[in-house]
Amino acid sequence: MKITLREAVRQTLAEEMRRDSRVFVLGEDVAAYGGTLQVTAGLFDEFGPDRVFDTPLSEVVITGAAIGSAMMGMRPVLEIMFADFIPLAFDQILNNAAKMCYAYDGEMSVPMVLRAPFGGGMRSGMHHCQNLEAMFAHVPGIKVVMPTTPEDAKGLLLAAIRDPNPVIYLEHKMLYGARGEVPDGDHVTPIGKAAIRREGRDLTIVACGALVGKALQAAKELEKTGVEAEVVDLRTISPLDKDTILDSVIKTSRLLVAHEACKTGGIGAEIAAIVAEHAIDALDAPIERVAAPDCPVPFSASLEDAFLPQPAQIVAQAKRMLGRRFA
Amino acid sequence: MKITLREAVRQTLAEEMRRDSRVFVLGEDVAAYGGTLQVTAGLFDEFGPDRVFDTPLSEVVITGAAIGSAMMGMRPVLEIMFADFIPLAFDQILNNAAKMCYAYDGEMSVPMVLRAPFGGGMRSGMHHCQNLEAMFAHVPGIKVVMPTTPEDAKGLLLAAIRDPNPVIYLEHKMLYGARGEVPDGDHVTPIGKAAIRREGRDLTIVACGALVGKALQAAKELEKTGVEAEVVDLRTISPLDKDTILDSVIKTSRLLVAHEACKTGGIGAEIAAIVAEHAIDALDAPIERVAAPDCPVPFSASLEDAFLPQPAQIVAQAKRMLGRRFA
Amino acid sequence: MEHLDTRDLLKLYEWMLLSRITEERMTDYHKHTPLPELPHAGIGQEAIAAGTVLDLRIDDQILPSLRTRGAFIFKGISSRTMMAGAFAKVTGAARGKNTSHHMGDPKVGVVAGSGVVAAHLPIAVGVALAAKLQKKDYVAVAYFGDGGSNRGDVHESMNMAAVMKLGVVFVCENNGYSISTPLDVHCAVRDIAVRAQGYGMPGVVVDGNDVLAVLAAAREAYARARAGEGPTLIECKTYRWLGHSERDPRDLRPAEEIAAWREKCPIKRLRDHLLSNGLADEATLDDIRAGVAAEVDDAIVFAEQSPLPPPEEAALHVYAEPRTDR
Amino acid sequence: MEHLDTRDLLKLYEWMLLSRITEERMTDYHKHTPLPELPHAGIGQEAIAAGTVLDLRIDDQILPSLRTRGAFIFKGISSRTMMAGAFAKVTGAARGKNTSHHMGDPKVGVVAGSGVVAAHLPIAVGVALAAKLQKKDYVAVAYFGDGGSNRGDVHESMNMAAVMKLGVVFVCENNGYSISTPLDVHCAVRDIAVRAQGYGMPGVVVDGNDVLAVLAAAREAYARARAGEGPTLIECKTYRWLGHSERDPRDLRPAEEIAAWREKCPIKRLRDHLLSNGLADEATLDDIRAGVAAEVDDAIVFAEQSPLPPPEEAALHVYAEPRTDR
Ligand SMILES: Cc1ncc(C[n+]2csc(CCOP(=O)(O)OP(=O)(O)O)c2C)c(N)n1
Ligand SMILES: Cc1ncc(C[n+]2csc(CCOP(=O)(O)OP(=O)(O)O)c2C)c(N)n1
Ligand SMILES: [Mg+2]
Ligand SMILES: [Mg+2]
Repeated sequence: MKITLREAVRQTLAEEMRRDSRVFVLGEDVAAYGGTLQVTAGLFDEFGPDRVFDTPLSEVVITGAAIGSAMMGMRPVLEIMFADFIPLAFDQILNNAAKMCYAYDGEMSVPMVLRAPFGGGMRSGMHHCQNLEAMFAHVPGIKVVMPTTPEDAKGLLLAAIRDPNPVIYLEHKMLYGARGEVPDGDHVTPIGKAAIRREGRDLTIVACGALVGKALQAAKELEKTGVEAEVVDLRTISPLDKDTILDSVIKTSRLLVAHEACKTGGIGAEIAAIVAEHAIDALDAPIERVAAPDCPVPFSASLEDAFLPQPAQIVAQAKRMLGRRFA
Repeated sequence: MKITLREAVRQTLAEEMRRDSRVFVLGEDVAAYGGTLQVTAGLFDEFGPDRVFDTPLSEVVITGAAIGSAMMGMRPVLEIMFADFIPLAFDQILNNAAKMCYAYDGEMSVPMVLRAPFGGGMRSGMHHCQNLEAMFAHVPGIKVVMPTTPEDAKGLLLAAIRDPNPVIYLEHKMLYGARGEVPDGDHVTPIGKAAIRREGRDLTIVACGALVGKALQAAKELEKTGVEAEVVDLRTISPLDKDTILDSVIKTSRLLVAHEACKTGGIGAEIAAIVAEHAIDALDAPIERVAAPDCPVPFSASLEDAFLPQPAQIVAQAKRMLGRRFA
Repeated sequence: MEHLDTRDLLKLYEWMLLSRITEERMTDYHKHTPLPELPHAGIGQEAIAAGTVLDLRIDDQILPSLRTRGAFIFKGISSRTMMAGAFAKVTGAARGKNTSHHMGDPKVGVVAGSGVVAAHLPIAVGVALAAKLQKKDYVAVAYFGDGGSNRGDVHESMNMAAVMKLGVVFVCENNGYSISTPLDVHCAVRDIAVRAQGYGMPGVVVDGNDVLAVLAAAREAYARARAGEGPTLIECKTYRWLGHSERDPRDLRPAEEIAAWREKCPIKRLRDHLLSNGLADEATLDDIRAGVAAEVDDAIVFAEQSPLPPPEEAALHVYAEPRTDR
Repeated sequence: MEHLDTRDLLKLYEWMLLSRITEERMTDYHKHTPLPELPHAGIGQEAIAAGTVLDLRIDDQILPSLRTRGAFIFKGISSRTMMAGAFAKVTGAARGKNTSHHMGDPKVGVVAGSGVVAAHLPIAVGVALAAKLQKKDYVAVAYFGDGGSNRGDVHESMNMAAVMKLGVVFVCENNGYSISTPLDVHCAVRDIAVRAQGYGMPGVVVDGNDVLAVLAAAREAYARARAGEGPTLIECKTYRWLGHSERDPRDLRPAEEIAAWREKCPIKRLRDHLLSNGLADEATLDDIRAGVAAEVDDAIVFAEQSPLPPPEEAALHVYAEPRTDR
């Protein structure tokens, strides 16, 4: 049976809470209300106020509380209402969560999960739409995942909760309604493994979040002109799956990275750098990035649609790259 | 007369405060105490408590106070005691300072400067040594500069104070004692312009902060083996000076980026990506990065020295790159 | 209260109605044609914005919260601009780049807010700091909710404003809920105002549905602020009639509680006061309502007819160009 | 005070001396051979750590500040480890990766701190939350300074601990200065403890140089915390004798102020108490001092002789490996 990504997150939380009594859910309005985007709906009814509870509107302390309780053996799953608010707790993440293991030379760990919806497309304005994953990827000591299918939403959430390290688990708002089959039982998607969503020989498109679907649309479009694009869904932003990326690029000789974050300093830069270091000889074209412009997310639909990277840009960019064919 | 970088910052602040009555200095212990690293020493005596004052230990509100007062026509120069504490105010920077101009469609600006010492080498432990510039460079709406000479310390500080946009001005702690001539008068170093510190034809080393000096040392070492390295000092981290970087790489055909921040997601990634996009055909070797490992900054000297990127690594990496000579 | 003539009272009445009708029309509109800007109506809370804005000068700066819709309009943002903003049209806030919820306008003393709850309080401190450094006496009025009061920014802002004696007036719109979370779940005290003692500034509790009580407290706070005596925290007890937003999946508040508070309508209360004291007759008040309704109708037509912003403007004005005038 | 026998008093005396002599030796040492870890001595403030740690169990967790050197040792970190940490040796904190200032040790209930002032308070809330969820009664004791009290983290932590009735004991070491900034420049109230009212928790002011007063307040707070009645804020008035750190460019504090506080030495005070009440004789106390001095001497030799960490360990243990046991 196909379920939505939102539902996959919800069901997986419930399953893991049943399995492991140390797992609990905290955040603003996550209990009886079920979360602003209804991802935790129903958990309170099943697990009660000791396992699912509302916190004050205090991003710093709720993040610290997740860290501290994780250090004492609990398995907190914290919801930050929108990823745009994670920067409020950035010190806790960067200077506490990420550094604890090292600060104890491995004698301590922080097995927490910070879940947050993110991304544009809902016309919610510059403070509720950002793609901040690249900042988190520059923080050693944490992991960052970004499921794009209900199956991976489950698999990565299980992996994240069971990981002894702090994991930021990012849910793109426009993917909550995405439907797909979800395997029963202990289905774990390993952190650090990308997925090839479509095989192709002419060009590799590495994408994440909302851009995976757009890349697949673009690939379909390109197919009409005889171009076979391979689409790699990162799934994990940190640590990056270098092997899958490099293998694909070595096969196709062309790399286009697509993400919704603004271009400068986005995760596309790191991917380009990895390829330029390890597989430059394999390349037959410049490495290109399709990303949002270096700009806040505008509110109005006409502007937001212009701002968000679209399949047509991927198609056009891919064609330019293949037009060069200088191999 | 040669003065230190610390002294250059101090003198420039004084000069600009004399010239522009809107400029004022705020921060923790910046007044009579002169700042923890003594960068503002003496300003309080000259300008008094209305122009130089101590704040509570409250990084969020002091950053907000700089933003708000800048919006009302003042020219705040805020000291954050160590750059490691900027993440406390990251929401203010990312969601307020950086977005204000856009939020008013250009009808408002935030002419503030946030100064902070940063960087390793002083054995001060994981919370007082970080290089976080790449995170700031991923924030559209702010600028980020990093002087490495007393001359640029003056030039970039004048440019930063006079810029209508928020500028993060980063001072590497190990460079405070660096000496050099500083031009008198209105010496402005334009934001967004890198400097070629050494010309060379064999390889381009793009560096920033403490790595500029280390790159120059490495270049001297390389010279002994007949290798002429060109050393580019970024000076501005955001916006990057693409032209200078590309011109140099097109000339030398090899790029090595050196920075003290950890490798993954550092500014080196963006530089590599720019070159892989715009000058890949010019390259005769993979793009390499010499950077800190993905790890917090360790405390003990033996570990910190191993952690910090050193000239020898640049030399070794450069030799490997030139060994390939497959042009 | 001194210096409060009937004209002022009628203005307050008109303002509150304008806020009310604006939000009623927005939420109604949203039910059939979803607005790009999700309404978060402050219906029931209008007295707070009205009572705090009345005494403000054009150079005073307000920093409203999501819920303080009225404050924008009272301070001088036109109904047309506000409505066009909610419709995300080019004639709205920042040519469609920003929501009307968080818009700013330097011409009328409205400082753009943040979608991050209470993150505008530090900015308010900076505004008041500028006034102090410029030796001027404009004030900064910052609105926030009971939920927002638990953010660290609030603490840092109150402390710094108090110790530096800055002219910030902190207006807490305590409507008893932070989305679905009741006050007693997010905070162990009943009165946010008691926190003022911890900063060494006055903290007062007023009936937030009594516009005259709000006005009186604001007047005192502004006098203090302008005299360089520092900030004040005014806590206004109130209630929102509608859900947190028009996308609220459920309203967990007791129906009787909602009903009881609807009885305490601040507009009806002022109307009764005006009528029973013979300060206005029904006809005058009905005329005012008709005028306000016409203004809102006009704003909606204006918003509907305005174009969307041209897509090519999306990435403009991220950075300010160097200017010589400032 | 009940349950306080002479043995406990002598332990307090020994502890305070141990802290004092450790820091004296560190600062002296630093004068001729700079230590990698810049000393930030808490000399003069020893009664706070001693009085608050005495009643703690091994499973209770402390979260010390930079200034609370004694607390680490009293809770169970050996003098050797502490000193080797200050020397940045492999036998110190985290094999030289961390400073001794901020080290943690799960075996003795010390939680690693942050170089970011007061950023450990949210962690303390999490520790106490875990206790509550685990239905255990261990407590979390978080130390912070008057300067740190103005950080937003403190506000959020106190509010959440209070409303959730978590067993956090907040110990404010109010020494009147935040580096060079006096209390009245960074805060408009004299007693940080008044802020407790704003969170609905008890806030008490004690003489931080009277170890018995500190102990009494801590005992009450721990009883509350263990009983599930929630947090307490204990403000200890004290003073640091030395500069903020051994790299202080200048000490702006009045010489008479420093001199007056040196008179209020907490160790001398307990010594006088012991002697005048006939609870110990000079010889016993001198023996204790000699024992402590020997312990510190040994720690220094140990630290000096320990090797630096092997460079190849620099990037180890950034991430934890999956474990099956937790
Ligand atoms: C920092 C932050 N956290 C969470 C949110 C989501 N959010 C928006 S309004 C709100 C509740 C605010 O409650 P309150 O401050 O009482 O204001 P009210 O809505 O009642 O007027 C929340 C949690 C946000 N915008 N910013
Ligand atoms: C967030 C943050 N800001 C600034 C500093 C630098 N700093 C270290 S200690 C200190 C003063 C702390 O004063 P207080 O809290 O009173 O503690 P005390 O040193 O007096 O014990 C400052 C400003 C820091 N470490 N963290
Ligand atoms: Mg509320
Ligand atoms: Mg202090």
